Amino acid sequence: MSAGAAHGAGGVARAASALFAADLRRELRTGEALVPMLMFAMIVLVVAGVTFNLPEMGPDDRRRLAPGILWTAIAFAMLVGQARALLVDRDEERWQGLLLSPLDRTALFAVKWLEGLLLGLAVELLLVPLTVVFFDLPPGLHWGQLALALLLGTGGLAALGTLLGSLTTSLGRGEAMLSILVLPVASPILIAGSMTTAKLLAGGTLADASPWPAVLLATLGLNLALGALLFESVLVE
Amino acid sequence: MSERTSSALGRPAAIACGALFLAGALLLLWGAMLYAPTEKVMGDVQRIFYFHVPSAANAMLGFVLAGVAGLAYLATRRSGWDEIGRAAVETGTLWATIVLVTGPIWARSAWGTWWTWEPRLTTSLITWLIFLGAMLVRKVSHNAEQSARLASVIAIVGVLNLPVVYLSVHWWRGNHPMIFKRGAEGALAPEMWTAFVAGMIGVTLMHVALLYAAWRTAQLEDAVSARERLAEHEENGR
Amino acid sequence: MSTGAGVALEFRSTGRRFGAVVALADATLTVGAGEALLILGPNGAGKSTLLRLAAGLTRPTSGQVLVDGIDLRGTRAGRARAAIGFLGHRSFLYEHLTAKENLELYAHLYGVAGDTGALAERWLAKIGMARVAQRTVRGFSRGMMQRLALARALQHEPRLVLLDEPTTGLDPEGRARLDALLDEQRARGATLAMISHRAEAALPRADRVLVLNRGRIAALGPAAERDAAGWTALVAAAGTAPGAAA
Amino acid sequence: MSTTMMFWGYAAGFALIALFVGRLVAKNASLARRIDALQR
Repeated sequence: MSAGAAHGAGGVARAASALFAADLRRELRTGEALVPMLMFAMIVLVVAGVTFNLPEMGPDDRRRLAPGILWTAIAFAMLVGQARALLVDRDEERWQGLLLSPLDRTALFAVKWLEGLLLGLAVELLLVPLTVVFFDLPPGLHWGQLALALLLGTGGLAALGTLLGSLTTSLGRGEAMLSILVLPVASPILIAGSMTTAKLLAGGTLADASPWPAVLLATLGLNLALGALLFESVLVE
Repeated sequence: MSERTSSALGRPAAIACGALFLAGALLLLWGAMLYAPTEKVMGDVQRIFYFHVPSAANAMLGFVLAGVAGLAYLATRRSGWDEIGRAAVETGTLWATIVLVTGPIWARSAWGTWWTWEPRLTTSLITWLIFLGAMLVRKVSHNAEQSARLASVIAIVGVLNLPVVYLSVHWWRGNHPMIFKRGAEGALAPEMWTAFVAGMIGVTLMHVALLYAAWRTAQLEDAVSARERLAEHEENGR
Repeated sequence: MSTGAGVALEFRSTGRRFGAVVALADATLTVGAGEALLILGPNGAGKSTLLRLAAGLTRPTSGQVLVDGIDLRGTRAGRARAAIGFLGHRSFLYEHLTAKENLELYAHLYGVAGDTGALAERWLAKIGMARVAQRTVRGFSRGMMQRLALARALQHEPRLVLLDEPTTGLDPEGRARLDALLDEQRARGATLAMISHRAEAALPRADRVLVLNRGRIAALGPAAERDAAGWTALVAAAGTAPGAAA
Repeated sequence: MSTTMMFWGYAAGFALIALFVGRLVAKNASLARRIDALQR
């Protein structure tokens, strides 16, 4: 009942969507986060293909390897993209302007999280088909369920990336520091994501992958809650 | 601040700390080396258990304390809480390191391999990495207030994610038969239980002594840098 | 108690330490609605910290800061922040958005009702930047950024206007526009708290003067008490006095 | 073998503790130096 206070109920949404639109416009004009993310994700796939010697591999081995490589590519691309996006916010000293405004800090976190999530999903739109092609996976998958699993896992990564990314950028350090802080904490997401994806790539369903989809959901909820609660502490001195 | 001797502890406290540490160490070694019987299958290496497991418990204790201190710091912004948090992350990391070193030594002897992706070891490794991050954040910032704030956030995020890390690693490895059940665990001999409890108390006493010393050092560190900043300030004012 | 309707900004034994360094020690201060306060002090006296505390950009380590009677750390802080217009050392502008887009974004963030586009255009004309409304902020000069930041801080008609060295980067024409804007803010009844190192220029628009030194209030009195040279001398004296504070 | 490994386990653990204590002592010594410098 206190949220936003200065805004009416619709006012918070209007302010948040104005911020979202401004960030989107910036991204469309510069491509500063998405372009390096796409490049990075593709490079991870190619490097994996070369180092694991994919052409020599049988279909079973390829299928076993694919989920891990997919999630490695997702995780690192997210780190690169969020570090970029949040670093620009810092360089232009915009955090302060946003904190100054009456916009509720939880709403601020929500907007930045949503942006991270959408960046991740945009990368996956390219990355998943590419993985299927590179790893020569059978196309008969539950695509909708795969999309849901990716959404949950990417959402959890985006929540950690938003909270800890705003922290590393306030230190003036970029991707390396963010990786060090995010990846260990994100290990449940990476385990659950790979396990779920493995089942789905083998033609199974989310139910077959139990309990991993539940872990994805739980980590998403936990990290969103932590982000919303701690975001102000990271940003306000 | 009143005049302090050129040590964080002062002589009486240093002696008390040393005595506490020594008592803890002796209790641990007595239980593990003298009192406990030799385990039939694994032999003497099983005695690492009396050191390894209490170390893991104390690592967790340190990290939970760091998380609580972090929350308190963020709420009050009083550097006293940060001093506790700083000390607790340091000792927690020490015990976690010991877990990671003694674990493989045991594994090498008992199972013939240095590393297994055994759930408890894997969890310890991940935990250790999380809290190294919390220490690293401090090294990176030159602004004491900022590093305190950020280290608090990492400690909280780390501690609250630990249960999920623990559960998921266990489920991940859960389908495999684990050798970690030392014999039938319920059938731990009574002498072994006594030695285990002695180890638990001993390591905790050692931890308390180290934690106190690290805490006082952190306090002294803050006090000294405050006076240095003040002196600097006065020099500039002139 | 002391928080009547007439108080726009109140510090209740507010202190702020950064680690071990005391930036502001136990400040108690009320600024009445419609009043104009000029803040003076040597470098490192805590002026910017005081203003940032008032804007909610820095949290106090002790005491409270109230704006319109609302604690900036409380659950209704959003309502208080809506009443504040703050101009600091940085512009807080989006480099890749145009001047007009920047103003519209901030208008939305502050929940300004009505046509934000028309509002932005009106303000761009006011600061003499109507011509560059559609240009992205990237590449603007320091003075242009400062003008735009000023519009960003004032367009939502804040009841409490906080300005940290607002003349920075402004040319004579920009300073004239700033003076006009300040008069306009006062005319509509806004409360003003302003840091300035140019006492002689800022003094005519101030009701009271606050002198800070080493995080403490060294003097607080009616602006008319001294002339500009007198206040400047007081600041200089505070800067050299051996820590009466410590 | 088993006994040697046990020895190394305890030795490594206590070596780590010694390292920690050593670092703490060194830090205290350096803090003491800084205090002395301040008082001069």
